[in-house]
Amino acid sequence: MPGLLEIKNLSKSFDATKVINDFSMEVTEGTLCCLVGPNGAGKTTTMDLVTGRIKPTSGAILFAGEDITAKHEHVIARAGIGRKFQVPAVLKNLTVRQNLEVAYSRQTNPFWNLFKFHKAGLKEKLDEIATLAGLTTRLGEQAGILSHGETQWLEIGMVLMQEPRLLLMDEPIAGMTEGEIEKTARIFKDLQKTATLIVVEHDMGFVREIADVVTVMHMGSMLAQGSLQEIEANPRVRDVYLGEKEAA
Amino acid sequence: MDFTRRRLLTTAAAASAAAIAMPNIMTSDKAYAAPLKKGEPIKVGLLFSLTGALAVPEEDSTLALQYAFEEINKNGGVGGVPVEPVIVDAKSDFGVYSEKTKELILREKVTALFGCYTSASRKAILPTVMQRNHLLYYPTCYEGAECTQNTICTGPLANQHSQDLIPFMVEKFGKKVFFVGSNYVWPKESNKNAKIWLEKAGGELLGEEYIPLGSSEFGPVLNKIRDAKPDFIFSTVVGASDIAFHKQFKQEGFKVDTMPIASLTTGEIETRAMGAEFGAGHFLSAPYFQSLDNPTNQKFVENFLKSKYGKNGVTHYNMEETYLTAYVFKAGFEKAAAAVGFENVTPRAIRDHSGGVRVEDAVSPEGLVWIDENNFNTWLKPKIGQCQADGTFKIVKAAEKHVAPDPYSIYPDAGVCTKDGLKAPDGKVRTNVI
Amino acid sequence: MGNLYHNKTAQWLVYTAFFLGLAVIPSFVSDDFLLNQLATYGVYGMLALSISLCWGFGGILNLGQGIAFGLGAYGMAMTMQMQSQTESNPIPPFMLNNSLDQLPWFWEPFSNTAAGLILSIAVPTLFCAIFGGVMFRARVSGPFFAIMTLAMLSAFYTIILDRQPYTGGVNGITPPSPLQLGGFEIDPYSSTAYWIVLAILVTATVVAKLITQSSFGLVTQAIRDDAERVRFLGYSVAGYETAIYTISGAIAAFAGCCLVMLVQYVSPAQLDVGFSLSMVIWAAIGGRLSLLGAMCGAFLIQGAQSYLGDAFLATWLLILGGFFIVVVRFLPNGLASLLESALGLLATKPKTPAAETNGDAKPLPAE
Amino acid sequence: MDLGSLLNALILGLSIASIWLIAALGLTIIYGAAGVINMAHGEFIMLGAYSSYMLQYYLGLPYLLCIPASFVIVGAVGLALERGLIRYLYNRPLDTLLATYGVSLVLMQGVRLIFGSDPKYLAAPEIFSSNISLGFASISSFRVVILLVTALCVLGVWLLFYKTRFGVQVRAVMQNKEMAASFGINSSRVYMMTFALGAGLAGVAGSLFGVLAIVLPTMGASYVVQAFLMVVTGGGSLAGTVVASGVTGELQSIFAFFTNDTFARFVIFVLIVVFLRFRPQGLFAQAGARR
Repeated sequence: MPGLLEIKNLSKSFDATKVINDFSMEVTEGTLCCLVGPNGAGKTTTMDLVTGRIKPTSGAILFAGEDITAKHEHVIARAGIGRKFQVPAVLKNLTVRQNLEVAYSRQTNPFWNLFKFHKAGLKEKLDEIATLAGLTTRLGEQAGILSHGETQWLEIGMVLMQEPRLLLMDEPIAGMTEGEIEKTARIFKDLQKTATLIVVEHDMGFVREIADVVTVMHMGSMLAQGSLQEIEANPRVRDVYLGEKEAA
Repeated sequence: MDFTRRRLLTTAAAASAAAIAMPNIMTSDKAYAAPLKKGEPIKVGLLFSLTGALAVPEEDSTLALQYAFEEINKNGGVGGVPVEPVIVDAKSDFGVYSEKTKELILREKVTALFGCYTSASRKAILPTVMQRNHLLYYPTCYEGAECTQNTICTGPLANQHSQDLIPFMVEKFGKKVFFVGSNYVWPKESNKNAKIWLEKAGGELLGEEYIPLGSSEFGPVLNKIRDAKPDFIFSTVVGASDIAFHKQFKQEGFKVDTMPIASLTTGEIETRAMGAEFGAGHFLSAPYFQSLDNPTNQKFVENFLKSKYGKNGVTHYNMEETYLTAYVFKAGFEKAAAAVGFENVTPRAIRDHSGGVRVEDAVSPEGLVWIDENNFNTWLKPKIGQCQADGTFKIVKAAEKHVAPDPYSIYPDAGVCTKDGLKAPDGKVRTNVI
Repeated sequence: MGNLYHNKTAQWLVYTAFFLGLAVIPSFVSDDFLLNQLATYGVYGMLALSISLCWGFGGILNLGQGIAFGLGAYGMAMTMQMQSQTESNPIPPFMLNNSLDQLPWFWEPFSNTAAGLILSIAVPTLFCAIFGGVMFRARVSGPFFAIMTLAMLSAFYTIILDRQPYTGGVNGITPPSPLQLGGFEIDPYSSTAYWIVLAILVTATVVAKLITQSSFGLVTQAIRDDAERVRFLGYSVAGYETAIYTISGAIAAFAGCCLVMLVQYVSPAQLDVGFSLSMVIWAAIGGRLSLLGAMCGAFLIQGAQSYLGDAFLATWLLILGGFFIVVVRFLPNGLASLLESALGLLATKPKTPAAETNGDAKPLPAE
Repeated sequence: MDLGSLLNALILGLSIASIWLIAALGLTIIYGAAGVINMAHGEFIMLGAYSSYMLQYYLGLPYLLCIPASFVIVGAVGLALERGLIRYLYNRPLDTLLATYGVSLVLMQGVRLIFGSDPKYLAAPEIFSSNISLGFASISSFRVVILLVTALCVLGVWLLFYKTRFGVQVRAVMQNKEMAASFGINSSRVYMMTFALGAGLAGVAGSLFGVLAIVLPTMGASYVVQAFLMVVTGGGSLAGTVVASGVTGELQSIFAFFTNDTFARFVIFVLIVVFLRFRPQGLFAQAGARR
């Protein structure tokens, strides 16, 4: 059975610099895959490529067997890929409730939405997600005044409101407290029952806790892939990581 | 406002019922000017722009009219009653022209309007003036091709303006001419007339170019003129563009003595703004110049510049034409009052009695003029002046006889403008043709 | 945050009161001039409304609203002009003067009043849909889109000025008699004309208000906030932007028709850059985030221009410009936001969060 | 049509291009470096013309000295404006557009109150009122002056931005304000200086246009839309504006040669819109991050 997401020989250059270099990866449905690698390895660029924010120079991306290479962002999102950004991107001037409501994007056609004032199933879903994200008391606030952690939760909440088949989480736990990190791990594990996740993370502790599969990127290419134990035992990964740490 | 809720509802209901029953409440029979009373001043509206792009010429128009009415009031007023000008600012905005017209007619209930410098603003206010059967004095040259029963014009029409200028220039400088104008109606219509005179004089048209209104880039046009090598240029460029045109003419190396510009617009004001060095040597056709040598004009220039209205230090054709409207109004009003009685004078009555009224040599700085009995434009004598090094104009030719205004001179098929409307060749008469 | 300002019911009540107030004016005002003037303000209100919808709720600053407005106005003027042409006199006089002896093809449909009226709205709306569609697909946004609309406006202005035989050039079109509808002549100074304008204004406002409260409105507000983010939620940003730009253009086209009905005149000045910028000023001063606020801004500025303008003859533009700067600098959401803060201070205990919805406004009626 | 006329049209196109370029140069700097859409740019040009007029009329300063003096005066006005208003609006680009439109209303009406609404006369040395003839081609000497001053200004700006420490700072701030701040660059000061510089360049343009055309309170309005189009088409960079002005200037001259001026303008407006449809980022986009 082919993976839910297949990345085949993906390359991306900006001017003369190759940021992604012949990168291939496959994510099986129902797994939680962690994407790790030193800064500049091309993790976020890969996310950008998958979600259509930038177009690849060559290569193909398949989602559920369908070619989504270089499609528009909204088309890819509608196909079932949700994304949380590295720098939390919420709609700062709208209320928390409105943020979640917008993210509930079952109907995306502008003309239908002109005549829609109540969305079926919204209330239940919104209550559920708000409770999950711990934002029930903050629903009326402007998203712009939330703390960093709350903003992270709101964005995670938004992605969940989208009900995607594949979730891309770019550094979801940055700025969270210990307790929150634990909660996030719990939620991710929960989500895995219904969806597939790719999580970009630096925190190896967190990765250890959640990952089914770990993919290591370096200089725009795949360095290693496998279970956490395999990765930790891989000498090349060690070199790269240690070299990186010393340089920094 | 004090009212009970019930009353409000009933009035609202009654009003809407009335409105639905008679959507066309008003007709032109209603009198829209205040009933005149002997001893009370006659209100007239002065509708010019005092701010914005049109303020340059129109502020002078307001000043000239204020001066004229002060002079008239000092000498006994109109029909024995002083005139009270109501001055508004049209802000160079056609929407405001329209709004102010309504305000003057409907609220101030003036007896006549004096206003506008451009055809566009005139066209913006004419619907109101015509619908209210009111009266507009339009004091500037224009293209004609209009026949309404509610306007009187004292400026030269396109057919009067260039009648002498073109033959004069052809005779003096040569047959080949290039037409340059601003890109709008008046220059194009003026050029159509000019072509007729040019053909009669045996001249040859080498090219015709129109510049966007307000544009100051004359490079391409001057290049075309350089290639065409005409003997003179006939210009209907207006406003700020006109000044840029004269400046660039000289900067591009054109020589005024071999290829002068014969203009319908470049008067004393424009020359001063561009600097006399750029204006000197060019020609202008107009019914009036500040330098006209007659006692009435000398007195007019002296008194006007001395008065508080003469702050801009110059008199020019447009001001003088505006000044004349006050006297045309006086004559028309008095004639109407004699015919129907002072209290019964309406704007329309003034207009109907204005046919043939004269402003005599003793009053008119440009000399005797009178209003045509059919089309209510003005019989006048166009003159040609040449700009001197000091920015004044030297009269080089004055028409022998008065030239008749003919708004449809180049459109004989359209008909003839009569007192009651445009009489088409098939005999049908249409009112208010604009 | 139990701010009454954000209460939907309160908003609708104030809107209703405002329009009821406007509706009864003709019953006590017998001044033809005032009625006509108020109707004209209604047209300006419509324009401010359209800007508020597009800019306040969609985040699209449109400096070229004069295009839709002007095209609507020209359509109406052409319709009215053709009403006064007869069998024996089939061509508008200004065309004869420009040596046209046949009616141009694109004037033909305007001989039929119904077709003319439909075209007056349809053409500008279609233009907005196409222009907006093309621009938004190319992801032209923010200040760039503003400049593009400005360029397009200048292009229209130039071409209307240049094609004198078909458009009347700078003199524009002056239909000699008022609009005839179903055998009735609509006197521009009558309460009928006033109510027609008011009815269109009310309809436009209600439609706009409903749009802002619909799911569509929520998405456009999200786009205003961060268009990039909204794409990843699955919405076609270009589609939404085009739609709201087009709806706003259609309202402006209605305004253009109404204006010509009231003043019987159209000229390229309707497409002047300065006029389109004043629409933005009205909305900005009144409060672009509030439909009613923007409308009141138009009433306020135009009223002041009419009644204070002459008193402060020379300094009027100075005052207007200065006032505008102060509003932009200190009150970016306009005068309506003053009321919002005032009511915010009054609000005591937080109500149920359900009461809060979009950031629409509720300024007091001007009277 | 003969070749000589076409050549003349091409030479004239160069001159038109230089006029557009000098009008847009200040705007480019202000937009490119600070991201401010300055709607008052036209009024800065107008102020330049009026300062030259004032210096000449009241102090009798020779025209060629009026040009740098206008640079200083209008630059100072720009500086004051930046300190008093613009600096509070840097993160609100649409609001700067609106606020500067308010400024333009105030400046226009202010000048009208002081100097009246009638046009003023700005004299240039007699030598500029002639033309230079190169056989079949001919151009007015004043147009050559404009061309030279424009070239000088562009060169100056280029040197300043690419060869000096200040230029490095400006470009650093353009790229990333926070990063630049961490290197000790005072971005507030950089913005202030670029704004003043841009305003000063508008002043230079004004003192040239005053001689070429007319000195009026409303004179700036006709330049601002065109100048914007140059900047946007060019993508906000110096090279972009130079190329955009060059191409549109030539195009305008050639279209005007074959058709007429009004139509030439229309075609150019439409071409620019079409061009930006396919290259919304302009000719040469800024390297600065958009997000």
